Amino acid sequence: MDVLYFAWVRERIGVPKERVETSAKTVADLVEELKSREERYEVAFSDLSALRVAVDQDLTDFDASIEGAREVAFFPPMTGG
Amino acid sequence: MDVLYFAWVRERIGVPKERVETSAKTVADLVEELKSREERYEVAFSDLSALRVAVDQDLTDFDASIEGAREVAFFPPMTGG
Amino acid sequence: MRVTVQEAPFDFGREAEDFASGHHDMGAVVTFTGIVRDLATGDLDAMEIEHYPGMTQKALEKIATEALERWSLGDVLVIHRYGRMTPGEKIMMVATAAPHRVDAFEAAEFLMDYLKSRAPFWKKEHGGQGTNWVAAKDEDEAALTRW
Amino acid sequence: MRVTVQEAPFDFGREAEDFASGHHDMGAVVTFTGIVRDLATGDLDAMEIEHYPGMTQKALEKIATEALERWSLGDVLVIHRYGRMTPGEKIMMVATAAPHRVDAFEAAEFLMDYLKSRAPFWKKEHGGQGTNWVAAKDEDEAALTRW
Repeated sequence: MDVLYFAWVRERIGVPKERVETSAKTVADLVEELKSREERYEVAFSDLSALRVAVDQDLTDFDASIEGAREVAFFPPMTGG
Repeated sequence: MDVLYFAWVRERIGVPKERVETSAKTVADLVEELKSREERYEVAFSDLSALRVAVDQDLTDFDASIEGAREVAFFPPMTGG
Repeated sequence: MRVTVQEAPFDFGREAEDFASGHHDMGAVVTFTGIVRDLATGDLDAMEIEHYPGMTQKALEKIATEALERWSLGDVLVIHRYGRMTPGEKIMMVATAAPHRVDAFEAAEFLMDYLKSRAPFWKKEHGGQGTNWVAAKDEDEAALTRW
Repeated sequence: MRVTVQEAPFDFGREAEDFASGHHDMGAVVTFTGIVRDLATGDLDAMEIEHYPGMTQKALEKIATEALERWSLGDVLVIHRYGRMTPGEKIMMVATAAPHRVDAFEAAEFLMDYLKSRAPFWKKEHGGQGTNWVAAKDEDEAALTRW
């Protein structure tokens, strides 16, 4: 699936988007998998309360299933308007 | 003093403005005096809860003093905006 | 602060643009525009607005000044027309500029609530069924208790 | 209903005028405009707005549709920019048209509250002190509980 990063999450991870092969079943599982890979992920995901997630472009939470998902995006709380 | 009428009060009294010589001390006294003059005043002032009053162009109530006032205006509740 | 009472139409787009431009320290601008609405029967020929010339400007300035005192605002604009208008014509507008959106919204609502019930205007409908003075609504009077 | 996401500036006065015109059954039009506000230190060079292209339009349409369902509205407009803007530039606007003012005001506030915290935009300030991602405010999240 595609994993996207926005704002300071993008800056900490270092890329706006990457292809990730995973067997994770939930967003939280995916986060754990990414954190175990490299330190930059561990830094970016160190405080999940400061992060928001969208699965297939719908806002959801870290318990959400990602089975069959095409796109998961991580970003800080939004500041529109 | 000048007594002014607006909207349907003006239509019932028949004039927008008139000069009134009075020794009335309050708005309520003035209303009683006008009502005793002619039926059109009695009709226009029959329900004071449907009327508003301004003394010298400031909204006030029927207990207000009119001593020294230059201008008293009677009108229905306002419908601006 | 600008308060204008006039018979002539005003250019809402231009007024809104001018009001919202040129502030570098205001993050939020709210406008409200009141428009002559046709009757449910669709036969309103005109809305006639009577006012109290000596009092109107003063009453509106008092309301605008109170808004400036109660909220953190950079600017306030009030334009209100009187005379005869047809459905679709703009009757009046208010605009508020503030650093933050909550102040801009609340002040605009305050201005509208007070303008409705405390500014000396009276509306008369001219339609197929003759003429009718628009009655004040209890809910408009009740709205003032919020402030 | 119209929802537009664009990088280019928009003409607020023209959009407001077009939106408020041509309705004969809507008595109330409310607009809100968000403007790039300079920093207290007066040295904001630019505000950069990042967004999530695939999601933004859908998220805004969802919010606008909910407003149309929850209030008695005739029309809704949302325009939101992304990219780089300087102090005084307009970032976005919403507009609501309704038969009555309370619906127009509430729906505009609802749109703004949701846009602030639920539309995928992120603001970054570029100034004399370097760059800074604007933090979401607790009060903006709390504002959603009103609806």
